[in-house]
Amino acid sequence: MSGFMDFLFGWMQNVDPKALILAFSAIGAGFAMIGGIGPGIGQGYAAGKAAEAVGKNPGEGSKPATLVMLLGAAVAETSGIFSLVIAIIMLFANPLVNKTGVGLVLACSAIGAGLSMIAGIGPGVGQGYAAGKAAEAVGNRPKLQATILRTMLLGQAVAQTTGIYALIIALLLLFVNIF
Amino acid sequence: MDNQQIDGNALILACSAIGAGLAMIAGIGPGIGQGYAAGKGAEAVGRQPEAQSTIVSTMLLGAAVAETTGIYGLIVAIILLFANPLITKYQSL
Amino acid sequence: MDNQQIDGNALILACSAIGAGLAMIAGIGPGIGQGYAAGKGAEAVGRQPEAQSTIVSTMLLGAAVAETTGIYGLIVAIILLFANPLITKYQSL
Amino acid sequence: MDNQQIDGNALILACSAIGAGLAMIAGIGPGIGQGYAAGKGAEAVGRQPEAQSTIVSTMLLGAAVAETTGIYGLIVAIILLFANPLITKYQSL
Amino acid sequence: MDNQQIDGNALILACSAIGAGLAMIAGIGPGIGQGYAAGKGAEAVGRQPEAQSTIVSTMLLGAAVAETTGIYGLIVAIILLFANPLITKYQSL
Amino acid sequence: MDNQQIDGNALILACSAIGAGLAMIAGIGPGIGQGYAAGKGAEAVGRQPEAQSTIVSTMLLGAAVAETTGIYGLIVAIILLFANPLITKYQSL
Amino acid sequence: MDNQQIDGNALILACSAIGAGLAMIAGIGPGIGQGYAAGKGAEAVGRQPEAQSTIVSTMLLGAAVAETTGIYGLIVAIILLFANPLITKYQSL
Amino acid sequence: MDNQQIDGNALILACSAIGAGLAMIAGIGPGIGQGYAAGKGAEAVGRQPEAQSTIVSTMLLGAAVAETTGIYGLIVAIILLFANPLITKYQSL
Amino acid sequence: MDNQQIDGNALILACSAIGAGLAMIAGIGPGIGQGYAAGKGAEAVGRQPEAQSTIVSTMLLGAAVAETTGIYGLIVAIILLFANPLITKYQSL
Amino acid sequence: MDNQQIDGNALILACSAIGAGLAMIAGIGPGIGQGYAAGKGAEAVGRQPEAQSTIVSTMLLGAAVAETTGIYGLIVAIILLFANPLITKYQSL
Ligand code: NA
Ligand code: NA
Ligand code: NA
Ligand code: NA
Ligand code: NA
Ligand code: NA
Ligand code: NA
Ligand code: NA
Ligand code: NA
Ligand code: NA
Repeated sequence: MSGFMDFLFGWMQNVDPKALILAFSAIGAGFAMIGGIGPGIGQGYAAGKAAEAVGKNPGEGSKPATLVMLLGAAVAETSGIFSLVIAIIMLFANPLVNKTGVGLVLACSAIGAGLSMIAGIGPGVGQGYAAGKAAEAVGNRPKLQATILRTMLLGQAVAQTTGIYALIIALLLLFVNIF
Repeated sequence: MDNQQIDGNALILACSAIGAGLAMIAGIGPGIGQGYAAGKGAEAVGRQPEAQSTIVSTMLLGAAVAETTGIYGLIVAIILLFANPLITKYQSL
Repeated sequence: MDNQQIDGNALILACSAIGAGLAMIAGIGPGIGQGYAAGKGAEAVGRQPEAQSTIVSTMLLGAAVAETTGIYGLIVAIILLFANPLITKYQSL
Repeated sequence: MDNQQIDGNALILACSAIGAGLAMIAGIGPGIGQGYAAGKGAEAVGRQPEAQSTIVSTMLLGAAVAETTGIYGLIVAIILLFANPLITKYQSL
Repeated sequence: MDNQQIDGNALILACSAIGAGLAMIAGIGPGIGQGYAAGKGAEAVGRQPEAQSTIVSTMLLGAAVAETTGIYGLIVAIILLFANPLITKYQSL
Repeated sequence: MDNQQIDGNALILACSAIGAGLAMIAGIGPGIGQGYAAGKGAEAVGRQPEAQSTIVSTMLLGAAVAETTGIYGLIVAIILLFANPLITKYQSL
Repeated sequence: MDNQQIDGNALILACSAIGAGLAMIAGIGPGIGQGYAAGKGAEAVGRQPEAQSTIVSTMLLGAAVAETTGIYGLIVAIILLFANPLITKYQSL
Repeated sequence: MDNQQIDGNALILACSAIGAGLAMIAGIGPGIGQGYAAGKGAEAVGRQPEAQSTIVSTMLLGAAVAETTGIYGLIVAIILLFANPLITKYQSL
Repeated sequence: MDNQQIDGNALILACSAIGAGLAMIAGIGPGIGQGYAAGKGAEAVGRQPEAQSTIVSTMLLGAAVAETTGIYGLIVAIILLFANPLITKYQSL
Repeated sequence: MDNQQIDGNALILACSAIGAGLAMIAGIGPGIGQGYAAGKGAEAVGRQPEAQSTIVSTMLLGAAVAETTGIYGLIVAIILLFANPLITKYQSL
């Protein structure tokens, strides 16, 4: 076989497996953080909608709109927090390095866990959108705050699921001896 | 711990871990879409509170439809992690 | 079978796992699109509750159309995982 | 055939699996676009129920046009999986 | 020909499979864009049914323009799969 | 020429296939943008059918401008596939 | 220390550079979101100049919330670059 | 020159092909943005045909500004393909 | 120093180049967001020219906030390129 | 210099080509954002032609702000291509 693949696979076999796990954990942590795109977009949308709402109804709409925006944005933050937690686990309390198993498999588990967390973009964007629309609606009709808020939270809960799935897969890859 | 030997099984399992992670990225879609539905639902109940139950049930029906491809991704990831047919195939060769 | 080194079968099956994961990413699309439809549907039934069945059936029809490419991705992933034609080809060479 | 090491055939077939997965990602587009059409269609039939058939047929015509690039991706994936011209080429060299 | 090891031909053909898959990703664009056009077209025919033919022909004209980069991607993929000029070049060196 | 192992020419040509595929991804942009223009054009001719020619010509002018970066990507891909200056450079070293 | 071959320390530090770069990509989100808020804020102060201070303070409050995940990415990158716990761990093994 | 194994020149030129392809991806942006401008321009000339020249010239001015980063990407790709300073640097070491 | 083979220093510096490039991708966000603000600002000054200074200052304030994550990415890239702490760490081991 | 095998210099320069390409991807952002501003500007001058100069100057001011992260990406790419500090660092070790 040619030197190229020999180099590739031979090198993978010669490198210390624990180093490979920790190295790939650095990449996995980086991937995980990309999930943070979601809350950034979503909460920014909520901010814009709330600013618009307080402009339209500065009197009685301002406070409820801001409150709903903050509440909705807090929900939208979750996938960013999930990503951060997974990254911190990989950086500071890496469970893979203590596992028994083939180094390459454990190392790629770190990358898989990080990739999985990218799913968090979705709930972050979507829940932030919901927060913005709810803030707008509450600004227009402050008396309906409870109904609007309930609908927002219900919808946000539904939008959270794929982020939870991703978190579960990441935790499985990091903590459970699957292979 | 002897990790020095990467064999075929190890390579398949390693790439399965990456494949599982990639499959989960599908979850971006339902998250955005259902969040949009949530926002439109909140807006609509604010405008027509008397139609709340119709609005919410339509929103949830649509959101359930939007969930499917996220579930597909989850299923493929679970298959790769727990019932890896590729390893089975490899062992049978 | 001696799996002590990486052979061609292992490489094909390993990359099939990655290919399956990549194919699932298509699911982002239907998730966003159908969620949009859900939101618009919820908005519409709030405005014209009397047209609910027409609105919901149009939403679902459109969502079914939007599902297809997510299904394509799932099918390609399932083929790679369970009926891998690449490994069959390789064995036949 | 002795598959105990990675040969050229294996590398081509392995990368074909990845290529097939990548090609399916095109499906994000029709999924988003057709879902948008579904939402607009649902909104429109709510507003003008009397124009339902015109609205739905325009929505479906537009959605059919939007499907094509997803089909292209599927075709390329199927070619890579089932009628791989690259391995044919390689064998002929 | 003895394919028992990875040679230059195999590497070029393998990467051509990946390149073909990447090229298809361009299809996301027309899918989203034409779906948007479909939605706007459906909305418009609902509002002005008397202008249906003008609306649909404008939608289709615009969608045809939006298709081009998806076709470019398909052409590059087909070239890589069926008329690979890179392998021709390599053979001529 | 003896191609029995991977040489520099093969690596450059192989990566050129990947580069060509990557360059085509630019096509996502014009696809989305021109589809948006198509939708807005369809909406506008529905509202002001008397301005159809002005609307369509503005839409097409704008779409032509939006096409350029997709063409740039295609040109870079064609250069990599058919007139590869990197391999020329390598041969001249 | 013998750097003549790639050792574990080097691999960890090299991948840390890639991880730090990936983590910064999170910054796409706050950039888009806060820009949206800026646009809506500008629109709102134009319409209700008398509410300027309320609008701007709401915009800034929301933007501060939207910044956090960008900060998270920055913190992870800084940890990887300046206080790399992975290399510390590796040294302690 | 004996190219029978991969040398430094080949690696740099091969990665330059990938870098050139990546740089073209920037073209997604102008494609989307200018297409948006095209759509808004078409809408505007439909509403105020008397302002057509002002609208179109503003659209084109804005589109020219939006083109720049696509041009930057093209320039970097052309530098990598035709005037590769990295290989010059390498030769001078 | 004998650079005739790849050593740890080279691997770290090479991956730092990739990390720096990845970090710049964050710039997508501020570009989109600030452009949105620019569009809304232009729209607003057209509607309320008398509020121009308030609108523009709000737009610029919001855009400044939206710039930060792009700056973070630039800072990480500059650290990787000019004050690489990873190579310093490696040298100190 | 004997370049017959891959050395550290080559690896750094090769990855610099990829890093330069990645950095250009930032250009997606300004392209989308400035295109949005162009569209909104065209719309606004159509509605208030008398405010054209104010609208266009606000649009251009906002677009200039949106350009910065694209310029950052270009600068990082140019540094990697023409004044590579990583190779300087490597030579100094
Ligand atoms: Na969900
Ligand atoms: Na679905
Ligand atoms: Na479909
Ligand atoms: Na199409
Ligand atoms: Na086109
Ligand atoms: Na253009
Ligand atoms: Na946040
Ligand atoms: Na620009
Ligand atoms: Na910011
Ligand atoms: Na900027």
